[in-house]
Amino acid sequence: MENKKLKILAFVTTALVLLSMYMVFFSLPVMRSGAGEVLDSSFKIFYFHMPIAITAYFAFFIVFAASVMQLKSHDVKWDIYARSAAEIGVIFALLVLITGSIWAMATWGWYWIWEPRLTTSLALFLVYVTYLLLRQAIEDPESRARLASVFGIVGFVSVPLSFFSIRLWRSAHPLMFGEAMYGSTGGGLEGSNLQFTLVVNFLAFLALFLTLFIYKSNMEILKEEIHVLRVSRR
Amino acid sequence: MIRSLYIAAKDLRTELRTKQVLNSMLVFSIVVMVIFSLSLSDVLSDSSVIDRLAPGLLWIAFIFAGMLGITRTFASETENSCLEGLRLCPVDSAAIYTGKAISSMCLMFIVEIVTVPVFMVLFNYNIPNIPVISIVILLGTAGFSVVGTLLSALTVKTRTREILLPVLLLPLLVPVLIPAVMATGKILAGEGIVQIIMELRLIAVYDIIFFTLARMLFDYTLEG
Amino acid sequence: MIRSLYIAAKDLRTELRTKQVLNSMLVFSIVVMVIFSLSLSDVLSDSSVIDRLAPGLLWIAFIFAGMLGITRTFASETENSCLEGLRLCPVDSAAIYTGKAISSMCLMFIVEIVTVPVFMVLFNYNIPNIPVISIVILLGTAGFSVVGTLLSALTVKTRTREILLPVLLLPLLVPVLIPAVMATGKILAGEGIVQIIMELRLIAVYDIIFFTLARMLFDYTLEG
Amino acid sequence: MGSIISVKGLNKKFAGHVALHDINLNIEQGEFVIILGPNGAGKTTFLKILETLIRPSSGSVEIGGMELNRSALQIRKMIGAISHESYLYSDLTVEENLRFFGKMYGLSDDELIVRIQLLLEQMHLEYRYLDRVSTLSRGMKQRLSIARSLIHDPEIILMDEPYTGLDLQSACNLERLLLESSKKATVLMVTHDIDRAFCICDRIIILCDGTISSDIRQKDISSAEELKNIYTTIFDGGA
Amino acid sequence: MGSIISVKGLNKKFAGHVALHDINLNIEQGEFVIILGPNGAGKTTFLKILETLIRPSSGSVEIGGMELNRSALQIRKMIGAISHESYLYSDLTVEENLRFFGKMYGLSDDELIVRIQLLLEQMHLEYRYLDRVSTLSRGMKQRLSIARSLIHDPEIILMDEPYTGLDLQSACNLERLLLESSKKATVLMVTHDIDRAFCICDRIIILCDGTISSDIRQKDISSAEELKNIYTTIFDGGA
Ligand code: HEM
Ligand SMILES: Nc1ncnc2c1ncn2[C@@H]1O[C@H](COP(=O)(O)OP(=O)(O)OP(=O)(O)O)[C@@H](O)[C@H]1O
Ligand SMILES: Nc1ncnc2c1ncn2[C@@H]1O[C@H](COP(=O)(O)OP(=O)(O)OP(=O)(O)O)[C@@H](O)[C@H]1O
Ligand SMILES: [Mg+2]
Ligand SMILES: [Mg+2]
Repeated sequence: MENKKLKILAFVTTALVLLSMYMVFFSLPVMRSGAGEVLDSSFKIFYFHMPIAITAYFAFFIVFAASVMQLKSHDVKWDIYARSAAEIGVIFALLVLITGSIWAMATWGWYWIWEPRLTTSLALFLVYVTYLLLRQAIEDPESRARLASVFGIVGFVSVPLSFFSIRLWRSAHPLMFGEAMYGSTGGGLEGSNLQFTLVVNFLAFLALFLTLFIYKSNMEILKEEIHVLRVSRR
Repeated sequence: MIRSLYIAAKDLRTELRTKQVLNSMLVFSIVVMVIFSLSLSDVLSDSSVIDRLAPGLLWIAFIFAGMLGITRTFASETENSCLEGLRLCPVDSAAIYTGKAISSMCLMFIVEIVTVPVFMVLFNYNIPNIPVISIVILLGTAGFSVVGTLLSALTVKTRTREILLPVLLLPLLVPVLIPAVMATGKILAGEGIVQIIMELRLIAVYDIIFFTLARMLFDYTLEG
Repeated sequence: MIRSLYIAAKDLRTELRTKQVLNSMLVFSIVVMVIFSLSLSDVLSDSSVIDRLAPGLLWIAFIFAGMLGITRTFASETENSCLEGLRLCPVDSAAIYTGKAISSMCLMFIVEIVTVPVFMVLFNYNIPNIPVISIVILLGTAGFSVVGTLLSALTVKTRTREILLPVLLLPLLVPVLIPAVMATGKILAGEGIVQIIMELRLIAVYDIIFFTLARMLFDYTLEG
Repeated sequence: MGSIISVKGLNKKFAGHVALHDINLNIEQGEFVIILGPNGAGKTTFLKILETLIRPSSGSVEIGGMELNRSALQIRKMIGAISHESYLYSDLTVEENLRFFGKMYGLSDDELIVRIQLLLEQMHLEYRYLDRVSTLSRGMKQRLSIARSLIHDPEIILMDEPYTGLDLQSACNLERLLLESSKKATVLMVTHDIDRAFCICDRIIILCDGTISSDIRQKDISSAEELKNIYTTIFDGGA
Repeated sequence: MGSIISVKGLNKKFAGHVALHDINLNIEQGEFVIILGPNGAGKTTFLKILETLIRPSSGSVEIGGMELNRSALQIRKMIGAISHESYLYSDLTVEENLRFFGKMYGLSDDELIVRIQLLLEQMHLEYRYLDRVSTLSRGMKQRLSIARSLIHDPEIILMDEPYTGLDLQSACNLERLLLESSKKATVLMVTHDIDRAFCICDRIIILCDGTISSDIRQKDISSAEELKNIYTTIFDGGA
């Protein structure tokens, strides 16, 4: 039963990802900037960039929530969720950096500049890389779960920081939605087709994350069971 | 509360007797500045650039010196498993946390009080607005100690703690560091407290959030 | 000699089993770059300045990451007084020294191999002459390990070793650091091996002198 | 139920091992209990659980009628403990160590002066009280550690191999001290020294492979020799 | 002079204290010597000097006919030592610890396999040989530490309170092992356990306040009780 649901989820994910690819590469109309000039096709990467970023935030939120639960209940289950979400989240965060860098190369001519949004996003990525480092450094599973949870809760602080960085400081990184402290507002996406594409991409990456997450945590649960079996046989 | 003061007093007393940590921190903050100036000597001859580098350098010196200090916060408790001994006592872990945070903060302040004048001499700088910059430094340092103490306890039982602590600490400090450097830059450029109110607020919020979180979570770091 | 290889092998094996130190060093070297760039972000937007800052930043990242590694070199021996246990064995202390220097050097090389590409991306750099820069890095790193290992042993018995080591180490490294940064700067500016021969010679001489001295002096550092 | 310590269905698993398995035990106020058992039996683990330093994997422990997890602070106040580690700050002097721990237990300055004076005398450390702990010999550290554990005059004394490193005279001192305190305090002591143990205790618990394999009153056996025989037959049977 | 250890006019001062004062001693090859003495007598300091870990303040020490300072490496090869510290790497497994120290003593791989196998069996640690040292109990660590000290089959065995933490059975094992090795090796053991000591030694040295206050052959006294009496009279006289 469980298995069947999983298969359905995997199938839906594949379909959504394919659909999103199709929409981004073949069915999007030409983008125009506020001034009306045609934007470079590199803008298409936006449809991956932002959903992936938001999904990474979501993954880190799961780490946070699972960490809180772990400390409350001392149940391994939550530890497994936390570490699965963290590992996938780190990959997504890396993808944000990569897509961003590719885009940056196309529009700014550099892979990287040192400005708040990029720096805070890199810091975010590093926080969760160090989260994994911390886990690796602790041998005893019980204290690993406990200490990692503390860090998982504390580390979440860098998520809002990364999100709000373009809204707090004057930044080279563009703002599309919402309003910045220093006045300027994002242009938003004009046209329902563009917005729809973005929504489909969001769903696709969210589904992708969920699928990966469920597979990963199932695998970790199995590992845990094997470990228990091996120990009890000794 | 009284016990956390007592813990802080014990640490500071041990420290002030030998002044080892303090001296090392002082020397280190200066050494860091010198190493930087050397590595970046190519640029430092350029006085327009140096103005813009200065706030960053100052904070880097603080952070690295502080990192040395914070490594010691719990290291002194690991010999003979003293931390376990402390946990045997009927002391609320939040009190232990607060005590440790206070003692590390005090050490850092002392270091900063000495470093700033040295910095002014080394880089021919004149800090225009001492009270305001003190507020920035105070808030920034508080943030540093608050996070540092928690992480110090978090890593104290791992075998590679000397290594793990700086690695975990620095990325988490980014939220304090960015506004602190910005605010310092503005002050050095002659702006007043009104212009940096946003940064100050950010750091203060971070300090408070972290202090509350850390006091709550600290108990879990000591267990087992 | 064979025993020093065995000591190095033990360290590297313990290390490669968990890769803790290695990973931490790697992440740290990147974290250091981030912290620096963040503090200096005001200047880094200026592309003429960035070119002149880059070699310094690269070496600073190496040095701080290396410092983490070198702290571990003897720290792993202090638990349960293992260093004393090692001294019980009929092993020439020069062999212990060489073994430790080798293992720390290996770790640093691995870190550098990963850091350099990251650095190239983050600072939009293109290193024109990989073999020559490798020589510079190799010699510089050797100097670092040679001095670092000696100081690591010197400080291992002091109670504040995590603190004392960096403080002592950095100033002693200045003679390697200056030519290394200069040479790196020249290479990044497109010059060839001929232009940096003087710097290379300086570093090499320093390496040799220090290695010889350290092997001779090492015995004294271990004594009870 | 007047039991001061009451343990029900206690289990402790470490990553690889079961260290304690289904321990049930009641200890009455004022008892002097010796815990014997071979290396790795789980004695230290058991004491550390009572000391609230290790969290049990399952089972319930009540001390002085309070649940271990819920009232850790009150329980800690009741307990004085010696462990394999000395819990001393090597950079503080003998006197500063005692003073610090005394403060942590909430003693006032006046009380402290009296207690420190008394304990230093009892442990024959007066003449070293200004020396830093790092310059003491092993036995002296152990004596100081004992003084540390008794600084707040605890109701429950948990001692893990307290004789370690003590010379003949200090061992006798310790015994005298424990016998005296056991008039009002409850004492649990882990040791491998059956002769010493037999003379001072009321009750002997033998742990083996994480379970209690026997629980004997001292008055039911005639001599240390008999206890030794009981002990060895258990383990020869088991091995 | 057939003495394997010969100490003349040995003094050791620490910052504040005289730890050893004018020690003169000859120990013959194959002797089994017990060193007794109260806490702080200087026993550990004396052994550490023989182990080349502490440099004496003055006086000369020859081991196997070699001057201590000049031939440290050869002397270290002859010595196997147990101290208050375990000298074990907590992050390596039991087997890796032994292998590493074996290598340090220059043993070949083949020799190592045989020695490790043998020592693990003798110390009853075979079943834990893949576990990391940090997961062992205190007594197990002590057993491993003993195995470590014997890995190279040393000619001189220096043991500082080796019974620490050992259970009854392991203590007997250790005694058996030492008696066996003492057929060819010279053993110096510091302990506070007079009963145990008396049964196995040839000679008893009592240290007090850094000087040798008596040096007795075992065959000159009749029982452990007599030895205890001698010991206590010395210190009651002194105190
Ligand atoms: C490595 C470099 C980059 C990183 C790390 C990065 C990071 C992020 C992150 C984390 C978000 C999601 C948070 C949010 O929506 O506020 C985001 C959104 C976005 N990124 Fe980037 N980015 C990078 C480069 C770029 C470049 C070069 C561009 C375009 C020139 C760009 C355009 C956008 C846009 C338009 C959004 C949506 C903003 C909004 O929510 O209003 N990014 N980026
Ligand atoms: N941190 C740990 N991780 C894994 N196993 C552990 C840990 N601590 C103890 N153990 C195991 O639990 C068991 C019980 O250990 P414990 O220290 O309680 O023994 P003990 O009875 O005190 O022995 P000893 O007389 O040697 O001190 C042992 O098998 C030990 O190896
Ligand atoms: N590093 C040191 N600095 C100062 N004094 C020391 C140092 N080490 C030992 N001492 C002193 O030297 C004397 C002898 O110490 P030692 O450790 O040799 O005693 P011991 O006979 O081994 O005692 P124990 O039975 O307690 O182990 C003691 O008074 C001790 O305080
Ligand atoms: Mg034990
Ligand atoms: Mg001793």
